[in-house]
Amino acid sequence: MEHARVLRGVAGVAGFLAAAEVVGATGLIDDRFLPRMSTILRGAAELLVDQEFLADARASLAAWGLGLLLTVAVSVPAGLALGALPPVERAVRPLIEFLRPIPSVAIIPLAILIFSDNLHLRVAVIVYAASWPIVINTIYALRDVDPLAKETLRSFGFGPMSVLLRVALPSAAPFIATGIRVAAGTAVILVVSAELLAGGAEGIGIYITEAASGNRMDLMLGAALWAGLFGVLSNTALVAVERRLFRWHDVRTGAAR
Amino acid sequence: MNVIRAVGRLWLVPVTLVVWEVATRAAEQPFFPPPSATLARMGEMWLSGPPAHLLLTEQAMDDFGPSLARLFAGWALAAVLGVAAGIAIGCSPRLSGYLDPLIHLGRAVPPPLLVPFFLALLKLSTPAQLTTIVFGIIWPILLNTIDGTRTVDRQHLETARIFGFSTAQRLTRVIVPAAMPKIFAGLRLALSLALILLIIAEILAGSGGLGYRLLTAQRTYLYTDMWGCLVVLGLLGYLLNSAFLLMERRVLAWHRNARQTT
Amino acid sequence: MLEITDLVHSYGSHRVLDGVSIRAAEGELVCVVGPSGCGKSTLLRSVAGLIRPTGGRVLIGGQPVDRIPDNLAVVFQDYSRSLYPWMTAANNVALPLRRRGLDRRRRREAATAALDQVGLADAADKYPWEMSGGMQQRVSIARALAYRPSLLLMDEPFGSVDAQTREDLEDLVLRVCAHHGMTTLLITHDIDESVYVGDRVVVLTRSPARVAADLPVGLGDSRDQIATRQLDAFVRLRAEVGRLVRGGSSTSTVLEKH
Amino acid sequence: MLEITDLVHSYGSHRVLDGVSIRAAEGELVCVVGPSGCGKSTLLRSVAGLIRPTGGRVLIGGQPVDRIPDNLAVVFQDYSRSLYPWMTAANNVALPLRRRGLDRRRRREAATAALDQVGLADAADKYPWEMSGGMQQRVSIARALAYRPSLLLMDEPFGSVDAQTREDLEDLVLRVCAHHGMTTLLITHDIDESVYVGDRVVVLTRSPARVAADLPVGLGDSRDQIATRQLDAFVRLRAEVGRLVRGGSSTSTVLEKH
Amino acid sequence: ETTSASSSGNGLEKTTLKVGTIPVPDSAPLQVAIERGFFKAEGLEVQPEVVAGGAVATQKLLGGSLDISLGAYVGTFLAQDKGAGKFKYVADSYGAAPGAFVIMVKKDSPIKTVADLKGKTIAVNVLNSVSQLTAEVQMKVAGVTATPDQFVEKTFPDMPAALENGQVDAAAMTEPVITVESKAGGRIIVDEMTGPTESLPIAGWFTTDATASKYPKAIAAFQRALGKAQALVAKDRKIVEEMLPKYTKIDAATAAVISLGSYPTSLSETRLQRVADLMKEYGYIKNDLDVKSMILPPPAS
Ligand SMILES: Nc1ncnc2c1ncn2[C@@H]1O[C@H](COP(=O)(O)OP(=O)(O)OP(=O)(O)O)[C@@H](O)[C@H]1O
Ligand SMILES: Nc1ncnc2c1ncn2[C@@H]1O[C@H](COP(=O)(O)OP(=O)(O)OP(=O)(O)O)[C@@H](O)[C@H]1O
Ligand SMILES: [Mg+2]
Ligand SMILES: [Mg+2]
Repeated sequence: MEHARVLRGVAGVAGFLAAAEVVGATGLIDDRFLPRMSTILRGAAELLVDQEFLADARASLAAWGLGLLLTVAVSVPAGLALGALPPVERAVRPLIEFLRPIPSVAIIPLAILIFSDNLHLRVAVIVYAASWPIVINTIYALRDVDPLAKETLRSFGFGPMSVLLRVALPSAAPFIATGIRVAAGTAVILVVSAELLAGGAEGIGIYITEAASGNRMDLMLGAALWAGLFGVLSNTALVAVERRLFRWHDVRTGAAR
Repeated sequence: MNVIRAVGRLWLVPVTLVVWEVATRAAEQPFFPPPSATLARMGEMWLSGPPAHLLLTEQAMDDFGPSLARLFAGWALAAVLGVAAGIAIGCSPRLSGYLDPLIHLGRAVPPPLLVPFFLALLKLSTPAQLTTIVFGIIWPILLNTIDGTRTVDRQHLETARIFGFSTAQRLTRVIVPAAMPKIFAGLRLALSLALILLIIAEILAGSGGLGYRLLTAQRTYLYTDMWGCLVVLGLLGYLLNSAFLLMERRVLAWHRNARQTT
Repeated sequence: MLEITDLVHSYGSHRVLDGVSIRAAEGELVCVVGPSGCGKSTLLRSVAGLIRPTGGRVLIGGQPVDRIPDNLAVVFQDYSRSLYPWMTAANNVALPLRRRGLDRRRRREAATAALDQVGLADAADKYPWEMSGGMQQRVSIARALAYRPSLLLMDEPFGSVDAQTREDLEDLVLRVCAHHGMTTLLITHDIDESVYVGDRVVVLTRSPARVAADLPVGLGDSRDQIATRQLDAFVRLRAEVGRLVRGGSSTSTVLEKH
Repeated sequence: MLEITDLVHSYGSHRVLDGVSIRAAEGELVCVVGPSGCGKSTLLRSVAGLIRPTGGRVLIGGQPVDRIPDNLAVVFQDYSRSLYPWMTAANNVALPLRRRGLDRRRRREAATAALDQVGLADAADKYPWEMSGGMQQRVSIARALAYRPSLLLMDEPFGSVDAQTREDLEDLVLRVCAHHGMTTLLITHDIDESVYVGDRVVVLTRSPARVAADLPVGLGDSRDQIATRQLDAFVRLRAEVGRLVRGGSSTSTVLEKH
Repeated sequence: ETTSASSSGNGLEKTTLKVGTIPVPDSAPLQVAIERGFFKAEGLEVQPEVVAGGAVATQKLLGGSLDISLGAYVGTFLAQDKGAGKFKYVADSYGAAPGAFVIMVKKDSPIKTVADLKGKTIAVNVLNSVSQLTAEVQMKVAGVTATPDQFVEKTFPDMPAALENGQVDAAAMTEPVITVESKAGGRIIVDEMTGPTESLPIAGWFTTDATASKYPKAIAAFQRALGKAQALVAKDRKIVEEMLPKYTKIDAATAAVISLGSYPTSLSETRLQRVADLMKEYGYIKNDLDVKSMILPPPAS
């Protein structure tokens, strides 16, 4: 079962790469602007032995990990508070909805003025922009908690806090986890974008800026491909964690097929 | 009564504005103009037009008209594609096996890096911008829809199977309604993201619109103009979200009532 | 019509059904009784094709069950989770009738009629979460009956209603099943009920379940809540089933399978 | 201990309780019977403080119920939704005991003992979704009993178990309630059961619910499944309650409230 | 990170400088100075950091995450004029030279002369930058007036594709993209740096007024070290060619053939004043800019 999944995944990716290569080979797209898939893959492979790129990737990875941790630490409690206290949610909603659509291209110049450390800057940008999927999913998940499950604990005399932590949070956890997975993917993008826009000493985005200076599309796209692959890996890891933690959820739903 | 409720809902806005005004006046940082200056500049830029155009200036029409059209088109497209693909993937473990890695590959690639290639691919700027928006915002819709579809109560599905519902029935009567609350969470996330992607697309495709204005403001160090753009973005976000919530209240009325605690 | 042969099922290493064989002729109503947790619901889910049993065979109309059989209706034990909360009672009942090729108006009529039969004429436009437990249970009974399946599976369908309603529903099921010739498998905990509604009563043993006894009821086709229950044969059979459920061995003619 | 006075409740414009008054002395076990959908669960939720009734008063130990009373345990009708799927049976039972200030080991002991009492000694480490309906119901009974509340509310607690288990559970509840002096309100559809376990039986009318009759049982404190059920007084009372539930009027000494 | 002066023995207020660079030929002298240890000799450690552009550089200087940065004069003058901050140039870096800044069109473009650019869309790498300013100048020389909305922003690597797809009609390019586009048959319409813009200063090293007055000795040390490298580079193009592949992704073969700008060795007020005057003339800035106040000349060595 697990084996079949991996095989299918590999088949899917291979199919995509092959299709892209074929489209490239037909000359439909000028390969000066969009290099052939094989060229990109060669670029990506070159990067694997490029010490400079590896250092850059490590730096981005560190920022990503720290940023995501902090995002979860901030946004899950925030989402719980907003979901559990509708009046508070209504009061801060204008502010939240005002802030959500402000793009990182506008946030980053702000953040540059506030954070003089490049790591802090990237972490701050991640926390700002990757929190939303977790906050929103938490609010929606809390609304979906079975009222009887909450009433049961209340009837035993547990206070709102206990009900929140012992019933609402576990019930909501699977959907919050989906929010975290969305955020993890967003965070990859944010790290790279922050590096592209704000610069810095190390990072995949920096590497891409340098590759752009030499007009090396293959390296730029190769680096982007690694960012994407990193997204796949982090997602796989998170799914594995979810599978372990939320078996109870899967067996009661259609997910366990 | 309505007034009281509105005050209760919006009190944080004036408070924030006042704090911001005081703080920016004290800091005297050119990058952080006081909100009063920003608002004045916004009025000048967009709201000093003829009354016949609701005071909107020509510039406002130029800045907002095409942008809003792109925004809605992009969001609607992403909603349709994301929900349809999400349901298909959520229903079929086999399909999800094939596509999962590709999805997560795709969503971790920064859209700004891809815009030039969309442009190269699609030649025309509007389809390229729409593609950028769709590509950037589809992920929360897709992932939430997959989650919602996969986690329909097992007994709901079994009941559908027992009574031999057709595939279409199973989708429209069981799976979609059950997944709807989660899909709506995704759509709501995507709505604000669409504004962000709109800005990115306009900056990178470089022709007109709010994003282009934001870029020029940044390039010419016109910070009040830049803040004006941000405020407009925020206001748009708030308005769009409010409209969205109104729609959600209608569609998900059953959910709210079924899940209310006493 | 329904042939269950040597059915075996284990959840992991935990054996639940240990060679259960039950037969039901066309139009027959077979009651299954047995201790809590012995495997009755598992049996029913195997017949419905919802789980693939570890061993043994289920034939419906001579066909092995490898997917969900056609023309089947099930009343689940956990009735509240089998109603769709986004639909009113009438829509919940009407939905499966699309398969019957009825137009909207006819579906609505059939649904209203079925709800009326279970005493919920007033509740047609209520949502499941606006109804009491017993009302929800009756909606799912109405849904199954309105569908007019050829095989009807019911898992403790009358557990949440009062005595009076229960009797009415028993008679309703008897009437509808007889009238449309439905083959019915009814799981119940109520021994009186099993004897009253069943053409046969199958008693399962404590887990892992085997068939302890398969008793023909033989009370004739027309039954009456008061007269039938006072028959000597009824009282004797009831006592017999009671003893069997409590784990004693059978004293009457029993078609022991194992 | 428990005083329900003129309780009125409407869902929107739909009146469900129409002036219900019930009193239970300390340690008394009051059974409530009534037709499906008449408002029994609504009554119970009002007593538990889970809904704010439209009118009337509920006093517990002289205190008005304006929030959830202390030392309360409830067995909900929809038991399967009230168990936490992410916890094993033992943990579900142990969870409320945190409020009793027991340490982890003691909680675990108490939970295991309570599960043993309901016949689930083997199932302590099973998750709710690995259990049959009746087993889940017994877990939620075990949870309520282990908590040792001073007020115990049960909404059809024995609906999903077989006859034998049901009798065992009835005796268990009688024993535990008597031993710890719990005041108990038990909603049931089984008229035999209401007379067998109750110190008093309150019969509610069809919706909107009023008290049709409030009958003292007077069968003494020690009851026996076989002996008690054969008593003349038992048989008479059972018939009386049966008639009242069916909508007839009372013939014996009834404390009519309305 | 700010080690006290006493430890270095040179009396520097700060021994570690964070310096913003852009991976373009402009910053070659800095890389040379680092590689040859000129900074170390002054007791300075220079940590280079990539910045995406001049706007980000001003932000980072103001926010304190950089001490010195490479910045194009046009952008910095604009920032100073708009009141975004007060800046000081401490060294010149790069100036125009023939063939380094050109406007190109694709092979089969109908555009033949600068005058044909009237009303056409022109890509520049940053709006309101030196590229755009000089394009406007060249158009005026050719007798046509440029309008702000005919310029769009594209990164250099995107320009060939934008030309090919017709999103822009012309593009103001630098190396190595000029070489790339030439290979594809692209035509150079005009060298942006001729006539009024001949050998126009392009970019220099700058800091904020605050930093300049806080760390005068450290800045002076930086100026001395960089000056040495600048002098070397100005004399010998080979040094740049060797350096380029080390800090950019321009390979050695390309580096050998691309057109480079000049590496001026002095920070001349009069030269910079040309930039400010052009900006005023073309409406980039409203006021006369006091260029002198924006210069911190290197100590005479
Ligand atoms: N999903 C499952 N995973 C593991 N064990 C299960 C599962 N479902 C049921 N069981 C076990 O199988 C046995 C039989 O369960 P089943 O639901 O068939 O009993 P039942 O006869 O319907 O009982 P009841 O009358 O209480 O509903 C029980 O011991 C239960 O613990
Ligand atoms: N949330 C609700 N909203 C609207 N009406 C409701 C709601 N809950 C219950 N009702 C209505 O109130 C009436 C009484 O419901 P209640 O659950 O109290 O009945 P009950 O006596 O417990 O019935 P049963 O024996 O079937 O469980 C029913 O007619 C039901 O439709
Ligand atoms: Mg069962
Ligand atoms: Mg009820």
